[in-house]
Amino acid sequence: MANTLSIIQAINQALMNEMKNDDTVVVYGEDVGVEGGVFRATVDLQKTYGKERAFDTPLAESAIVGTAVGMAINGLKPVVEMQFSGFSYPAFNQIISHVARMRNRSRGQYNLPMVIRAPYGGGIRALEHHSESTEALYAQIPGLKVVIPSTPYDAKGLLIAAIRDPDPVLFWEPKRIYRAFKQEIPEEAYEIPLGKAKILQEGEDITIVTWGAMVPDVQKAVKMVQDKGISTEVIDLRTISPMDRESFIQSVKKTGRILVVHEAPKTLGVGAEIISIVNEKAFLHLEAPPTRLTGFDTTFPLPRGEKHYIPSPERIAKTIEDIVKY
Amino acid sequence: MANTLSIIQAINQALMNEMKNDDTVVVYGEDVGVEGGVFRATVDLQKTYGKERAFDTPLAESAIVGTAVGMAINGLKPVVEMQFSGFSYPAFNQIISHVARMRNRSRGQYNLPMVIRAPYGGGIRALEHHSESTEALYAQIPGLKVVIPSTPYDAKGLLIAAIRDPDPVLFWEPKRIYRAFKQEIPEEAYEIPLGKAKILQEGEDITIVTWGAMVPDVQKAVKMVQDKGISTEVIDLRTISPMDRESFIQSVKKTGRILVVHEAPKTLGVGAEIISIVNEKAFLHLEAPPTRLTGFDTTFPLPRGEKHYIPSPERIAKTIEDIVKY
Amino acid sequence: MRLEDYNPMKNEMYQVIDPSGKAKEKDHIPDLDDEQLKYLFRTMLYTRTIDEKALSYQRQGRMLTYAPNLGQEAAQVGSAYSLDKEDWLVPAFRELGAWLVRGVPLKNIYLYWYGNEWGSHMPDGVKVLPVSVPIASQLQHATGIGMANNIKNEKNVVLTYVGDGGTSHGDFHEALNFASVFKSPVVFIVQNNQYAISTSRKVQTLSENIALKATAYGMPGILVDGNDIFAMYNATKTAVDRARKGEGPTLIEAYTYRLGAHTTSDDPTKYRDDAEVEEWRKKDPILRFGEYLKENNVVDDEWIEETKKELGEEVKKTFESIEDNSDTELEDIFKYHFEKMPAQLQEQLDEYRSFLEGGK
Amino acid sequence: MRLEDYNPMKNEMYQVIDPSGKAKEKDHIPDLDDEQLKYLFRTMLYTRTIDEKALSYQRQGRMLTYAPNLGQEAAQVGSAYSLDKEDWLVPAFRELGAWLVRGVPLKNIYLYWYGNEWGSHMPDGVKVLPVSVPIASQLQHATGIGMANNIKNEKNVVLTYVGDGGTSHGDFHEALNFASVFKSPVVFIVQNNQYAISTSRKVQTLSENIALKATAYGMPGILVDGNDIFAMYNATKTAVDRARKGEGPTLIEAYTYRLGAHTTSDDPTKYRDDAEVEEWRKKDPILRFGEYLKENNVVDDEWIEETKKELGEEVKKTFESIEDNSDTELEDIFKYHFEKMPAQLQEQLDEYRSFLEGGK
Ligand SMILES: Cc1ncc(C[n+]2csc(CCOP(=O)(O)OP(=O)(O)O)c2C)c(N)n1
Ligand SMILES: Cc1ncc(C[n+]2csc(CCOP(=O)(O)OP(=O)(O)O)c2C)c(N)n1
Ligand SMILES: [Mg+2]
Ligand SMILES: [Mg+2]
Repeated sequence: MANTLSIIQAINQALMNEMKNDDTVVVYGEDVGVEGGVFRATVDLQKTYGKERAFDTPLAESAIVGTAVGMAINGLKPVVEMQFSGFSYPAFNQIISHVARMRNRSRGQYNLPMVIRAPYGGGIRALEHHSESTEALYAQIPGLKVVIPSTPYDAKGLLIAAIRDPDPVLFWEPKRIYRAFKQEIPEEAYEIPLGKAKILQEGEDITIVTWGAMVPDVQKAVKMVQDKGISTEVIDLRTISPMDRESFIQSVKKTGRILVVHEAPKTLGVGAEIISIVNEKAFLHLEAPPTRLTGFDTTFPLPRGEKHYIPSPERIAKTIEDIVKY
Repeated sequence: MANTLSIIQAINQALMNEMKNDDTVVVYGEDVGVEGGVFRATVDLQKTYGKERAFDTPLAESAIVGTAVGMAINGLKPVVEMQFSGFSYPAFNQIISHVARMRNRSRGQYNLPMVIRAPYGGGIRALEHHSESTEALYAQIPGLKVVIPSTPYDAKGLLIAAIRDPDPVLFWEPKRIYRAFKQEIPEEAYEIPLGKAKILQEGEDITIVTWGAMVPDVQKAVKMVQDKGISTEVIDLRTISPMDRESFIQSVKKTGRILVVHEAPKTLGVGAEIISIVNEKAFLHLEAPPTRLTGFDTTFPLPRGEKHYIPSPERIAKTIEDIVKY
Repeated sequence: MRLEDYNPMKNEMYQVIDPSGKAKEKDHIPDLDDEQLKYLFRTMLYTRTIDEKALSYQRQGRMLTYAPNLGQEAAQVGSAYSLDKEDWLVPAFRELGAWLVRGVPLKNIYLYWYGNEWGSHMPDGVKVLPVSVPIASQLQHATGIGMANNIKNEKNVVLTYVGDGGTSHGDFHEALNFASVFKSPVVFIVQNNQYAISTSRKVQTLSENIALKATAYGMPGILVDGNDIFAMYNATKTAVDRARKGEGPTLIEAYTYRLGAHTTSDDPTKYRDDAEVEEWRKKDPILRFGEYLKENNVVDDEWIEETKKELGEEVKKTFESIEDNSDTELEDIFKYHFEKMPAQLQEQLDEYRSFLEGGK
Repeated sequence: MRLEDYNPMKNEMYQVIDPSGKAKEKDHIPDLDDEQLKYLFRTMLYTRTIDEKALSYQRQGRMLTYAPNLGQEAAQVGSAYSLDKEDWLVPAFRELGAWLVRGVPLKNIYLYWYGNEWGSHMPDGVKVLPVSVPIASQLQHATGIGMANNIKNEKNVVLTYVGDGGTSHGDFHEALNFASVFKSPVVFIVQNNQYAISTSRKVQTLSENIALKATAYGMPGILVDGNDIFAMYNATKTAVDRARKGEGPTLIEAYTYRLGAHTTSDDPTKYRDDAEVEEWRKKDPILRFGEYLKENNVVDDEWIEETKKELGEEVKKTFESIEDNSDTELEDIFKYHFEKMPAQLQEQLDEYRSFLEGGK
């Protein structure tokens, strides 16, 4: 039976599948229950699995995450939602001080099989705090996994893997492409292993590393430069932390050039880490400066300014050309 | 008159000076008033300037920072303390959502001349959450300045500059060397400009960038390798954000080699940003891979393990040699 | 009026005119002249018009996300009217009525919702903070502004708003506690409109009402009929006076209802019954105040019609003035992060400009 | 006993034996046999011994920072004793008495304060969470553990602790609110020991007592003499029974005093008068319970002396067993961040090992 879904639908299906497969999976957060989430990621969960396992909470992110820590300690697998990644900060203390540390603190006695989901990123003409890309904030915290899908297929498989993972996973969803396209995917549960990047396209001249909503933009750019004879290797990182370093190290050893494209600000973005790793592991192979094309080091602008912020396919294409010409 | 002070005393004197010079400076936080701070940074402020301008608060970091936002909007210059940087996280939402953004949000109408001080870093055999180095968390947030002194002279001058700065400054104090050594410094107020690194030592073979409590360790290491004929240029970054890029770009153009030493974890630490900038700005000058020597990507261990965590002078020396031999 | 005559622990609610517009407590009718009453009513009609037009522009694809305040006009207009010129307003994001009373130009308001930061830059002398999106976080700014007043020995006070949902947040607790401990001259208004997006007030807390939460901070609290403009005005004025006299903060729960959607992205039929909405429509604060004013010969239907027409035109004109003329200047994205733009930012701006201009 | 007989809104405090050790409410003496009473008293003496020895080791430079619980023995031992085997304990960081009652070996406790993470790894079946340093954050874990019980239909309950300082934190508010809304079977004990480091309880909040804060959550609250082990036991037991029956959470304020320093890095003479401390020394919970037990012929001075001696030796032995034998294994620093060590971490460990071994 055809099961052709958008990213948001794939996420919903992943939750449905896992709630069915595993009694200990519970889903909660603000507006997650009755309404099924402001983006409809959790729609029908309450109807199908009851108020005990899919429910609305008072408006308090710290408590949403903090109680999930308690639940995970006590044998459940909570999958909680932050309504937007920009509202995960009230929970920051719980995340950095407890979610990331309980296993180490207790020397392995308490692991936390929990998932924190949130829509992230810009481009939907939203209010302040609804557009940010702050994967780097979380990817730098020891003890957390950070995952970002870019297709319906990956969204479902990665989310299921995240729920089954014995360690806490931040699952950041690229809201700009929630409904951008559909894909036929299996109806039943399947896993895509965390910590493995995906080579979307093999190429010879330059390596591009990207993730989330930038993936389709990079793919457009790659098509543009292809016409000019540039052969590009494109890597979708998929797991931001811990990172699949081999994927781009090997690639750079082949191409000698690397561009990281992300929506988050440049300074201390994930691009900086990738470039540093490339320096450490493939220095002698470099034929041009490893480069970042990213959002600006500014607050994400309100809608009348947002077109400037996210690197466009044209800018990506131009940057690829510049690097290849170097 | 001789005024020979440790870092913690210099900080206290800076606060004393500025409270005297400027009525609008107020200092508060947990245990800041009556007791004068758990490290004694604010000792005698309340006695000298009264309970209205130096006072204890209820135990709530979000409110400490959040009320400081209000005070700064309403014409004061609050200098608030987070008892340890590891307890700044409950205030994270206020910091990222408001402190960093009020000027931009209001298109310049409300600037926030406020300082958030906190002791940071490990090596004092402390409990969990009392040893972390998370300057990278804050340095990546657009709209914040992050400053770290390494000497009494700098501590005083930078803190005064931070208090006088029209923008919000996070002033992270290297607690490991709070009392490690004294220095003769002017008794009256003076400023050291934010955003300017300091070249501690000029050299030819390799550039080392570091800050905070790592500075004396790097200096020890540099002495060790000097005996082996290695000439080192040492840069104390002092302001982590916005960074004095020229300081190390120029230096690397001369030496062709760079090592960043920091206590914070490696992944997405400030070292990654420095290396990426060097790649962008001095790629053709590089003679060896830009390198990081840092804390591990782990939670800072409790005291019985901490000796392993912070890069020792011996490890630094060894790493310098390796890079120079490359 | 005296706050202590209405005990939230007994669930007592302060009301001056009943839903039909009749004065319930005659001696509580505030001492306002006809011009003032008309101003209040006009402002309520103004907010209603702004809401309705915004919704219709939005449907036409000419407006972005917009948070209507339909139904909460009395709670906002009545409370904000109690302030003096020098007082501060610290809003959440749904305080249209309060913004207008405090002198925020409609142009700013629409510009903000239209997606331009300049909407938050207030004219000189308008002491109104920008919208604070992170729920409840603004309460701490209000407390801090008041603390600064105490330190500077200034007598102005701070009025701040939060929703029923916001009362569950840690920042609510901390802000009220600090305000109480430091006797900060703040009036906290909880607009309990029964919903936080789709989440019912009943899910937020088991306390019988929100006003009684003041007890936890040793602070007076009062439950007020939020659809009754006189009750809102009187209670807030009393609290404002207290604050100004140095007696500290007050918590006011405005018991009201969000007649519209949470924002234009929300579909309330997903989570609440029409019947419930219909019940509350009968308690529409504009109807109620209108009845009262007509009964007392302050306004008549003709005045109302004319005022609505006039307001409609003004709103249309203002919206159109920004509609094709409000793209963000590129430089503005970079310019307001620090007093002096750091080299990195300047470089990013230059690089991007050069890209726009077609290459290096 | 019934919680509702003691109204925190009227500042009523529950007490069973008075400071001289006399039973004040005879019919409230709990039904415990002599062995149980001796166990309780022995445990209090145990905590006192552990504290005193730790302080003396610390002065000798053999121990790191240590947070004594001197003066709070009844508040902890009495409350924790009300739990059943399967119940959970979620401590802050000063819960020595509760740890011992719940079966945490002294070795773990000292190992933790001595700076080794293995101290937080509890023996099988000891359902006690590790120390939570960030103030008040642990309350949310307690609420979540209880919520999980409800979902899994398990009947065990959760006892959690926080200090007077912690009640000012946002996490306190959110944890109590969630617990109430979701009827989580949690008993929240605020050990009001009058100080948060140097900050007086009076600076934390203007509410007359802390127990009444329960009202804000529609939850029962009770103010208890925290130096009265029977009052603590009874009140907690009543709250625990309520929770187990599915009636939801309770807030208990244990009114007590920190007789010692905040931690060994703290000098309390900087912020409080000796006279105040002296007053409270007279209310020492160990003296009080000792008097009661002697009066009722459960123990005599000889028993006390012998017990103290025995405990002193045990403590000494345990401390010495870890003293030279508790350095962290290098691999342990890396091994417990994830179930499977990621490549980066393995590489960092290998590199460092190779450095230690003197080169690549
Ligand atoms: C900290 C935070 N979490 C979540 C959101 C998303 N959000 C926006 S409005 C809203 C509901 C607010 O409800 P309430 O406080 O009752 O105010 P109302 O919308 O009814 O005026 C939510 C959850 C937010 N803005 N901030
Ligand atoms: C979030 C947070 N802020 C600050 C601290 C530093 N600190 C440790 S104990 C303490 C005081 C706690 O007081 P209280 O809650 O009354 O507990 P008590 O120490 O009296 O047992 C403070 C401020 C901390 N551990 N966590
Ligand atoms: Mg609401
Ligand atoms: Mg205390």
